Amino acid sequence: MADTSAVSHGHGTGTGLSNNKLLMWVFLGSECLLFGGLISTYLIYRSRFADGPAPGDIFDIPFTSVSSFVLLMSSLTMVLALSALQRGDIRNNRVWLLTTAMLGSLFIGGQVYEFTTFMREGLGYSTSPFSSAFFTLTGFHGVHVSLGIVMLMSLLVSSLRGTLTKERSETVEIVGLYWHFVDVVWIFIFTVIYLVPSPTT
Amino acid sequence: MSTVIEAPAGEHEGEHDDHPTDRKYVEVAIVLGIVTALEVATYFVEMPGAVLIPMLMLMMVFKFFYVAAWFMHLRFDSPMFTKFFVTGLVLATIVYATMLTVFEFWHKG
Amino acid sequence: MSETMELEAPTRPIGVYTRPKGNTGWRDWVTTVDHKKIGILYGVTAMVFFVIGGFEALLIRLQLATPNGTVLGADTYNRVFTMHGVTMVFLVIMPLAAAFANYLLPLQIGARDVAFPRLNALSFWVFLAGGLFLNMAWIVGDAPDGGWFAYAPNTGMIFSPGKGMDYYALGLQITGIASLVSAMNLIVTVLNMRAPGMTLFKMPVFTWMILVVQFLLLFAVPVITVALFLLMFDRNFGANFFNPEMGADPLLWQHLFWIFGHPEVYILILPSFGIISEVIPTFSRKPLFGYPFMVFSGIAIGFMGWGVWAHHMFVSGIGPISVAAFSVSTMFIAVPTGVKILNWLATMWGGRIRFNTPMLFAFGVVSMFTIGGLSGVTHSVAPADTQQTDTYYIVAHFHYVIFGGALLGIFAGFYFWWPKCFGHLLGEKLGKWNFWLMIIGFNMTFGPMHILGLQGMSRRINSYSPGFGFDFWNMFASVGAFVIAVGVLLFVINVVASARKARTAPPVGLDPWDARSLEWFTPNPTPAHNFDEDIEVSSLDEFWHRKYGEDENGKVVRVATAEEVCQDGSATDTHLPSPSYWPIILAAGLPFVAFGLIYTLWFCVLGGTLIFMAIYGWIFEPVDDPDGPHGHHEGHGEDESGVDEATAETVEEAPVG
Amino acid sequence: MILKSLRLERVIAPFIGGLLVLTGCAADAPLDTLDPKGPISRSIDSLADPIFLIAGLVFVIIFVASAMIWWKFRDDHSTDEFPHQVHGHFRAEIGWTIGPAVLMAVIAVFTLISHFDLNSEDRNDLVVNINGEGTSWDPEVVVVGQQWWWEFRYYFDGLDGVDLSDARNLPPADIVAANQLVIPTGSEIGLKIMSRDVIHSYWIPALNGKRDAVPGRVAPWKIEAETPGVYFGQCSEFCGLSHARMRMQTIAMDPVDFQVWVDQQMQPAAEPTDAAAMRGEAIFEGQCARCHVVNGINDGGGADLVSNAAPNLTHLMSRTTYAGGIFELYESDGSLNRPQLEAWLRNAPAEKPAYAEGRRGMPALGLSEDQIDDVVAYLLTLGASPAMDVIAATEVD
Ligand code: HEA
Ligand code: HEA
Ligand code: HEC
Ligand code: CUA
Ligand SMILES: [Cu+2]
Repeated sequence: MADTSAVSHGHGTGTGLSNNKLLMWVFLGSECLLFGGLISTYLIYRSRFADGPAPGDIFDIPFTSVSSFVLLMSSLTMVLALSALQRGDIRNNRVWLLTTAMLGSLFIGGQVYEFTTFMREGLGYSTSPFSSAFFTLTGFHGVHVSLGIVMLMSLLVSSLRGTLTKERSETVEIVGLYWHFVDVVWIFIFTVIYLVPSPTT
Repeated sequence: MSTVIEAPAGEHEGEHDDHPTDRKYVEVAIVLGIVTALEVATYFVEMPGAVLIPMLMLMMVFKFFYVAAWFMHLRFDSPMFTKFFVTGLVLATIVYATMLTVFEFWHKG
Repeated sequence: MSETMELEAPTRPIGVYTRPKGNTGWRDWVTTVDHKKIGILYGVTAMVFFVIGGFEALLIRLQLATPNGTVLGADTYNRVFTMHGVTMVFLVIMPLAAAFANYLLPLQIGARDVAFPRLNALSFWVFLAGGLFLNMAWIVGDAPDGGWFAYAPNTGMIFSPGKGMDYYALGLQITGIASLVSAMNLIVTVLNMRAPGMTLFKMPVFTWMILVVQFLLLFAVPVITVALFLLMFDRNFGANFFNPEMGADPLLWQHLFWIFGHPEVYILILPSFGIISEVIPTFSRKPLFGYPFMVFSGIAIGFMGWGVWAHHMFVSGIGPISVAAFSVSTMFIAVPTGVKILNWLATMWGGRIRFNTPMLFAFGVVSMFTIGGLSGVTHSVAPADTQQTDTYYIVAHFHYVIFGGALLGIFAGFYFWWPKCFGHLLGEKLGKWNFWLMIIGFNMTFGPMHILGLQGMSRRINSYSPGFGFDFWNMFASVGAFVIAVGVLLFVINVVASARKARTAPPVGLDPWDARSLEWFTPNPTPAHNFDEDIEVSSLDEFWHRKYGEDENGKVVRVATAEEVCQDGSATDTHLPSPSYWPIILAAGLPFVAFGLIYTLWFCVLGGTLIFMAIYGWIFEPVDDPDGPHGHHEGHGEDESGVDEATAETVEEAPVG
Repeated sequence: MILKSLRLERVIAPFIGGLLVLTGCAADAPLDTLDPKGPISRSIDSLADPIFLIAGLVFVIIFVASAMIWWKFRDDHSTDEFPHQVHGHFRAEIGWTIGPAVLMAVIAVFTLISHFDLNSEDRNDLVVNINGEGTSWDPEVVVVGQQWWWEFRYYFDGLDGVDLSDARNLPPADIVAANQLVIPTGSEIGLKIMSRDVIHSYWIPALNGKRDAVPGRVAPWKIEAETPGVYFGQCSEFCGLSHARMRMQTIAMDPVDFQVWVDQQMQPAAEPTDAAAMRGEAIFEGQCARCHVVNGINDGGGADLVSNAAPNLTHLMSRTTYAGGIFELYESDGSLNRPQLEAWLRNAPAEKPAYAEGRRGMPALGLSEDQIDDVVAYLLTLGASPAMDVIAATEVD
């Protein structure tokens, strides 16, 4: 989305840093406040479950642990994809990009499953402040992951068309930053929302 | 804000040389996996909150920064990136922690 | 759609992939990525919104001129003051600051353009889309009526069942995207695009203040984004964030809004502080007193602005300890702001001041903002504020800081940089009338509001009864509002008249004010490519220092004329970023998505398609128009490190925020 | 030329004028914030006054400096030499950083002292006679805001056992009044402020600052009046359509009068005897009782409204204003302000904007003129009229 393919590795910029990468980091700084707001909202409302189920009643820790693990490992594959491209190893780059996208999709699949299970157990979006906050927070995260998957797939298409070359590994790096950030947010969410004991009815 | 912007130009040219190897990445991932396993393990072990929560927080913060340092390359990339990210992070933490404090502890009366 | 694109892209770009070439007429304005044109677009649009917001203000004043006013019904009145506040804050002051930032910031750091010219265009069009969308609410007859800070649960579905608050939530969401994108863009620009030799502490104070503002935006906008999302989910998808019946706490909204809202007021004021920090030294013929302190106090204000939000909630019931903490933290904001005021005074002190119109306005800021700041300090005293809050005393405070601080500063900027943008001066005589009418009208309008407020007049009331002692000063204030209107009208007349006069008069020359900073190295008006060649910066106020030196007694002597120092704008081989259709198309998609969320999801499909198209078009767009003229890559800027044909055509992919 | 004559002093004239008026404006401004009528508001005032003064001093300093700059340092074209180029002065900077900081620190100290004092509770029990028995009452009143009027609930057994968690479903109270809070003079009265719908703000400037009524929360607050009188207030948090017409009064009575008032309010409504009033009662039961409570006729139950409550009318006639404290119930001679009351019953939303169709505010009930006369006759039986001096004091004109 940025114009500055020219300055791809930042030679000649004031800081010696690439504009695009700087842009992504600036953006991630901003995202901290976005997720911070959603997480705080959740924390304020976690014990306000009205007549509906409480978080402690319905969270399925083993299941979420697995999907958290999946997302964590997708960070590994992401970084491997980048490292492959930096070596000029286009084939492995594609493999790892695809794997990352698949792991991401698996995570999203898990989330869809979790959401439908919760719905079946009586936790609708409108059930309580807790339910609204929970679905909104994890939903926002899910949307971020999904956007990441779209970006990964675009990279893959680009690679298949032969335009994702070693010289352009920065693009992968930037998508990677985004991906890792989304992962890091989940590390936070997983601990604070799931593992810290939640109120029960 | 001033702290964020001080990186002298062109100092980090060498960044590409000391990128970790894939092997290192896998090791990092294994460590992360183990810590995650430990985190999950707390779920199955009875523990008073006063022990559990600090422990969980510690592990979370560790994972958080471990990913940022290795996978997001903050370890060897320009410190300016770290500064941006950490500024956002610290600001968010302080501001929202204050808000939560106001909500949880100080709202009486 | 995307399918075909992906297949075509690797071959030579054809059709939509070439970048628009038109350099004339409206097409040029629609597709431009030139920061100067975008700045002007921002300025013109914001001034149109200013007239709308001002018209709303006049309606308010008409209604309140007499007790039991009948000009507006209660319902209309509530819509009018809500839209007045929203318009003035989000569609006038913020974009006016963006206008100056866009036009001047690249010039002041000696750059060819901003770091991401297309993103820059996107910011403007998204802002315009948001502004039009918000005002569309008038046309469908359902303007928001919950006040500009939209306290829940009054703005929820039960108490605001109309569509008005949906327009509010979604409209501000859209303008928020604009602010965020432009904040990221300008931060990268300042960090990466400065002229050689320009260290951070050689940057003009205006650039500094804009930089601080971009950081505030960067971190504050996501907070209101969250708040607006929650509100929207409550209203449209049955969420329970602000519904007390389900156990939600309405104070959550207040916290989120004001965590954004207080940094926001510094977002409004700091650009103006930056402007007058350029104007005052120029017209006092002295360097800015205490430059590093001016910079640090600006940064300090930016930081401290994060720790005081709950002073808007002293009576909300957040508990005595919180109130105490926020009361004290608020007080200390007076310190860095005071440093600024006193440094401006010290700059003027001992100067040889030319009171041209820009200087008059800057002088007005120093004195009028002080009044507003001091009433702010009286609010920060929490016990006293329990009597003041939600009265006209608050209305007086914030109009003094916003009108007397932000807006007057922006007018100073207009008069100061008009020749830079348009090649001719605004008329001095009309300018002075403009100034005096505005400042008198302003004091007539808002001065008495201190009295009204302390006499107990609540804000946001569409009528008051006789017998409360409100009658006289309300009438007085209403008359004042029309004096302001005449003042603003004179400005408009001045713009038209001086443009007409400029057609026959000789050009303004290179350096009409004997100015100090980098933007004056270029001819007036600034040529499309900005600088002919890079400027080696060796000191703060580089332009001035090239014109003047010191003799052995330390006296200032002229060493060069402006003609000798300035560039003549004749470079023809510079390579400029090509225009693009995609920013406006992408922006156009957003209101449709918003309409979709309000009315029928089909609009979302339409809007989504536009956005999707635009993003793909954007990504596949070649960096240059391959058919266009190619300069060699000189100077520095985004076009610097040789773009070869292959890179230019490849997919430029970076995550979309 | 006119510009020459527009000097600075003309610009600041409004302020000087304003200050002059400020000092003398109390007489005709019932909401004046600088005219305290009780110890609480007085302590706010005595904190605020010096701060206004300090602010005024800083203002004067800055303006004198500005004026000197304006006259002394303007370019008189006498020379084209540059003035001395001063870049800054470190000690001056430190000075004007520390100076204001110290000043603010001093203000902060006084602010904090006053603030915590204002948020402390210093209530003494009062002895009230309830049903002939002396009862010790911790004087606290529950204040409930709703669109667009206030309710006041007195629980003489104290609030300890009273469940205030749901503002829409409060336990029955000993006295339920609307729009006019009646308190005894000379005692600190605690308030528990809450809301049944959106956020409102309870504010009697002469007695204390304001405090928001936030749905789902109970905000403690307090007021105290020194002398008997009628003190005016205005809802001061924007609460929708008729926010402007959501006013209130506090009527302070000396303890003896207060006891009389309590005795009267504790009585349920008496059955009417006059024929018109009896017809009126029938209409009331048919039309009005679905929202309004008249103790002795219909008790409790929720109103058919979003807020679940309409004013309790048992002692309507004991008030001097109604409908959010905006209409006067009596003429200055003490007779009923009949045209206004009839207009209200004819078409309330025309008198005071409301979303009646959205079940917020009182609807137009389509009563015939005869029915209205009957209802008024009935309403006239509800409660004893207030003292003449209270009626007189309610008139603001
Ligand atoms: C441009 C915007 C702007 C600016 C710069 C400010 C600046 C300040 N504001 Fe203001 N404020 C608003 C815009 C702004 N405000 C708006 C829009 C609202 C209302 C929102 C709404 O409710 O709709 C508001 C409301 C508001 C409130 C809430 C009032 C209420 O609703 O109850 C408070 C309370 O503390 C406050 C305080 C301050 C303070 C202490 C400053 C300080 O930054 C001022 C500092 C400046 C000075 C003090 C003057 C110069 C200093 C000196 C000359 C040095 C010496 C001085 C001393 C030692 C005292 N403001
Ligand atoms: C941000 C900047 C800003 C600016 C510049 C202004 C400018 C003005 N404001 Fe503003 N105002 C706010 C921000 C601003 N306001 C905010 C945030 C609120 C709070 C809203 C809320 O409570 O939610 C508010 C509330 C507010 C109120 C309180 C309403 C209430 O509480 O009930 C009043 C009352 O007098 C008022 C008056 C004015 C006036 C007279 C001007 C004047 O200075 C305007 C001058 C401009 C003009 C007069 C335009 C000139 C027009 C022409 C020359 C052409 C004329 C055109 C035609 C006739 C078609 N404003
Ligand atoms: C649907 C509900 C509803 C019905 C039915 C209704 N009212 Fe009301 N009434 C209200 C509400 C709500 C108010 C408060 C309005 C306000 O102040 O904004 C009110 C206020 C009043 C007041 C002023 C009370 C005060 O102290 O402020 C009177 C008197 C009154 N109503 C009389 C009547 C009579 C008589 C009838 C029947 C003929 C009636 N009302 C029917 C809802 C209702
Ligand atoms: Cu109730 Cu305003
Ligand atoms: Cu503020």
